[in-house]
Amino acid sequence: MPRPDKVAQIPKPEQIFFFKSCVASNKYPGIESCGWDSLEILGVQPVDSDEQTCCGGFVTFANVAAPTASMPAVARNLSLAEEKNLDTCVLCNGCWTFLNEFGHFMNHNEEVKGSVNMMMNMMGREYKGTSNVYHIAEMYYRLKDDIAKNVKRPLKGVKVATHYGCHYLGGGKYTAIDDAQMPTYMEELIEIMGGTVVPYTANRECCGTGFTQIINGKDLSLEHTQHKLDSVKEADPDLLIVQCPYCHSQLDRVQQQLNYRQAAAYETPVIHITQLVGLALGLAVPKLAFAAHISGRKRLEDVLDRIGR
Amino acid sequence: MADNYLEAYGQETSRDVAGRTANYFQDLFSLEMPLGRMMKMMPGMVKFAAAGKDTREDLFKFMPQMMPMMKQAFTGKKEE
Amino acid sequence: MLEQVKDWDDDFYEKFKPIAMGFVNEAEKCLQCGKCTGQCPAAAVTPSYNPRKIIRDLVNGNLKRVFSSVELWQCFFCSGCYSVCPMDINFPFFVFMFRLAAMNEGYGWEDVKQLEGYAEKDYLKKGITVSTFERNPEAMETVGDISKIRMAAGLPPERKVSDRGLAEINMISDLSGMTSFMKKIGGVELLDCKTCDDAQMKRCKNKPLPAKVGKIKTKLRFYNYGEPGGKAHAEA
Amino acid sequence: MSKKTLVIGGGIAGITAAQKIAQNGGEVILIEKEAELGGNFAKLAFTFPVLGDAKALVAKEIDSVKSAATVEILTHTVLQSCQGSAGDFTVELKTATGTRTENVAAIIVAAGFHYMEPTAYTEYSYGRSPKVVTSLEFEKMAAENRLPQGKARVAFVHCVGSRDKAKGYRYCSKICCSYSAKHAIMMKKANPESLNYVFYIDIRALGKGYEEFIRLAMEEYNVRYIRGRVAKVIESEQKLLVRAEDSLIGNPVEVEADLVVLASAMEPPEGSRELAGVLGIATDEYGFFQEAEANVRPVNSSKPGIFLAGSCTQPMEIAASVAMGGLAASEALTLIK
Repeated sequence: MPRPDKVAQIPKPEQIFFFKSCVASNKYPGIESCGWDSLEILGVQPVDSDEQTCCGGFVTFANVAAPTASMPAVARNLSLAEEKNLDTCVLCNGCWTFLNEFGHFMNHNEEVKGSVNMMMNMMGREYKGTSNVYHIAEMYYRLKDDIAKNVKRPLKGVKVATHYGCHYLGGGKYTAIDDAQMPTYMEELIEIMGGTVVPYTANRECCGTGFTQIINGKDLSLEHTQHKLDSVKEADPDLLIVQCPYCHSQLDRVQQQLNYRQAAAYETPVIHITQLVGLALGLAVPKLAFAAHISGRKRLEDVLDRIGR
Repeated sequence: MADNYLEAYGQETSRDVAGRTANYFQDLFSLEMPLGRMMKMMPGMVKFAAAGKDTREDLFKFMPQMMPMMKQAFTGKKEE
Repeated sequence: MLEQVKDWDDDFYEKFKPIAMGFVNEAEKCLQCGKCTGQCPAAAVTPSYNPRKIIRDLVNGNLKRVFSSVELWQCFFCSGCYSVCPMDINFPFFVFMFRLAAMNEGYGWEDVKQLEGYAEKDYLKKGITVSTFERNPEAMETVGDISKIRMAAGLPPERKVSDRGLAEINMISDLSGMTSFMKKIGGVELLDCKTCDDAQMKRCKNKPLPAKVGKIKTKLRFYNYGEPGGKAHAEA
Repeated sequence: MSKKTLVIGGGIAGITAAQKIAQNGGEVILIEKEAELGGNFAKLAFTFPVLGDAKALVAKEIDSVKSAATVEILTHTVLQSCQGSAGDFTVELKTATGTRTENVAAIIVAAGFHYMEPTAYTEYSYGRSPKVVTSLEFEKMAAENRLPQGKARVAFVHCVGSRDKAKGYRYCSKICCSYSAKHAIMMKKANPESLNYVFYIDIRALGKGYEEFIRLAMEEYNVRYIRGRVAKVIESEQKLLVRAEDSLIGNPVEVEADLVVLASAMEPPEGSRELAGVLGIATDEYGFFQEAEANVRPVNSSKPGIFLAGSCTQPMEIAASVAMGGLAASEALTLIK
C-alpha cells in the first residue's frame, strides 16, 4: 500500500527539472515525449537543460567509474536543477536511485561534499543538495486526481500487468512512496485510467538486466528474464507496464531474442508508465512512438484500435 | 563456492591482500591533495580550459581558490 | 580444502569501514539468516552465487576468496537483498566496493573491459551512456531509424548534450582518475552484428551466444574462481 | 492501612499470583481488561513441550482463583491512576460500571504480552493472501478444524518480527521455536498426509524437554527443518511459493505451500508505556517493564511496592510465567504482613 506520508511530501510544483534518461532518449523516445507532454497536461511545466548528461549510474555500476568519479557527476546534474531552483523529475529507476543515494551520501558527508564542490567550483558550479529527486511515477501518483480529470482515452477493457523495477522499490526501501514488497500505486493509477489490472506470479521478480549482466552474463540474464516472461505470458496481459526504461528495454528486446533462439512465442507489448499515461491523456499516436517497440507490435496496434487512435 | 583460489594466490595470506586493499581504498577516497595527484589533474584542467571561452573564464575564476592547494601540494604542508 | 584461520585478516572489516566513508556498513550485524540469498535473482540462476557467504567471508576476513571469486561478478544489483534484509545491510554497495578491490588485485578485468567502451565512446563522447546503436540485427530491422521516430514524436532527431556539458564530464573524469583508469584497462569490442559473417549469424540465431567474445576466454568464467594468474595480469 | 494487593492482568501469571496470595491469607483485587480471565494462554489449543490441553489446564486455574474467597475479580477493568508508596497505594480503577478507588499495599503487574501483527511483512504476503496466517490464527484454525486437508504442504516461518532490526524487534521471542514445532506436530496429527516445513535460523529450545520436543517433531512427525529465513512468499494460482535459502546447503529453495504460518514476535502488551507512566515505573527500550535488577530481583520494578510477573517483562513460556507469578506473590506478601 502507498505510504501517505511519503506521497504528501511530494510537492505539486509549477515547474520541474526534467531529467532525461539515456535508454528513453535513444531506444524508446516515446517515454521522453510522453513524459514531457503528460506533465504539461497535468499542470507541471517541465524544464529542460541541454547540459544534463547521463546520471553516470551505468558506468559506476559497471565499475569503470569509482564513486569518486560518479559523485561529482551526480552533483553536476543536480546542480543544474539547483541553479533553476527546481526539483528534479526522472524517468528511470536507475537515475532515481543513483541521484538519490549519492546525493544523500554527499548531503550527509560534509567532507566529501567539500571536495566534490571543489571540482564543481572549477566549472563555476556549486552543489548545495537542495533539489529533491522524484520519479515520474511518483509524480503521477501525486497528480492522480488531475489524471482522472484529464482522461481522454479511457483504457476500457485493456488488460494491464505491472512491473515496478528493483531500483525504485528495493533501493528505495525507506524513501519510495510504496512498500518495497507489495506495491500497489501503479495498479491504482491503471484503475483510475480505466484499465484492468492482471496479476501474475513473478510480478516482483527482477527483469533480469542486472545492470551489466545482460552484457557480461547474458545467459544468466536471459534465463532470469525468461522466467519472468513465462509468468507474464500465462497471465496474458494486453500491456506490460514498467516504470524503468532499462527494464523496458530488457523485457521488450529479450522477448525477440528468446523467440529466435528457442523458437518461443513471446508477444507481450511492454510500455512505460509515461506512455500509458500519455495514451490515456489522449496524446497523438506518433507522440507515443510505439514504432520503437519491438515485441507485440501487432497487439499494441489492436489495443490502439480498441481504445481509439 | 569453488575453492581453487589458493592456487591463484599461492603463499599469500588474506592479511597481505587486506593490506593492499586498505591502501588502495585509502588512496581512492583520500581527500588529501598530494603533488602526484595534482599533477595528474593538470591535463584535465588544461583540456577544460581549451574547450571554450566560458569554460576558460570559469576555471580562471577558480584559480585564487586553487593557489593555497597548489602550495600545499608542493610543500607538503597544510597552511593555516 | 582445509582453511587456515590464521591466514585470515580478522580486523579488515573494521579498518575498511571508515575508509569506505560509510558506503559499506552493518556487515557485522549479519545474522546469516539467508533471506538475501532466498530472494536473489542471481542465486536463482547461478548455484554458487551466495551473498550471505560473501558477507561471512568479509567478516571473517577471508578476503582471498571474496576478491578472487567469479561469484562477485554475478550480482544483478537488484537491491532485493537490501529490501528484505532484517539488519538493513546494503549488500549491493559491498559488491560494488569489492569489485573495485578485486580489480586492484587483478581479477574481473575481463568483465570491466567489455563495459569500458560505454564509458569511453558514449558517456564521455556524447554524454549519454546508451547510444542508438543496435547490436542486434533483428531489432534494427524491426525498429528502423530511431531519429525518424523521434521526429515524429516531436523531439529533435538526436538528443544532444551541449559542448559545455561534455567538457565538464570529461574534466570530472580526468580529475577523478577515471580516464587514466580507463586507459589502463583498455577495452574490447563487443560482438557487432553488422560485421559478423554468415556462420556466426547462424550460430547466434540457433545457439545461445557465448558470454564473451573477442580476446576473452569464456571457459574460465563460470563457477570457477577467477583466472589463475590474475594478479600477473594486473601487474602487466 | 490496607492489606489488599492489586493484580493487574488476568493471564496465567496474574492468576497464579492472586491464588498464592489468597492461599497465604491475603486479599486480592484481580483486574482484567478483557471479558474473561486466561489471557493468551486461553487462546491456545495445546501446551508445549508436554502436549497438554491448554483450555482445560487454564480453566482449572481460573476456577481455583474464582473459588478463592479473598480474591475479588473485576473484568473489563483498567487502572486509571496510582498514588502513594509501598504499603499504601491509592489506586483508581475504571470498571465496567464506573470508577472506584481502592487502597492497596502492593501492586503486581502481570500485563502479559501481545502477538505482533506482521502487517509490515508484506514480503510474506501477510494481509493479502488468506493462506498466510499468524501462529495465533493457526491455533484458532486448529481449534475449528479448518486446517488444510489432503496432501497439503505447510510452511512454518520463524523469527517474524523477532531478531529483525528493520521491521520488528532485535530480541529473540524465545518460544517461537518450540511453538512452531508444536504447530507442526498439531498439523501432522490433524492431517497425517500433510508435509510440514519449518524455516529456522537457529533453534532456541532451552529448558527441560524442549530439545527433545524439537527432535520429536523431526524424528517422529517427519517435520522438515530448513535452515534459512523465508525471503518471500509469492502468490501463485492455487499455491503459495515460499522462497528461502537452505543455508546449510547454500542453495535457494522454493516450497509450494498451501498454508504459511508466521511465528510472529511477542511484543510488549498494548499500552505498556502508558501503564508504566500511570504506575511510575520504568520500561526498557521496547516497552517491556524494566526489572530493578535482572539477575537477583527479577520481579521488582523500579518502584518499591510494585512487582512484575510474567511476559510483560520479557518473552517467556507458561512455566516461567507461573514461577514468576509465585515469586511476585511472595514479594507482595512481605508488604501485607
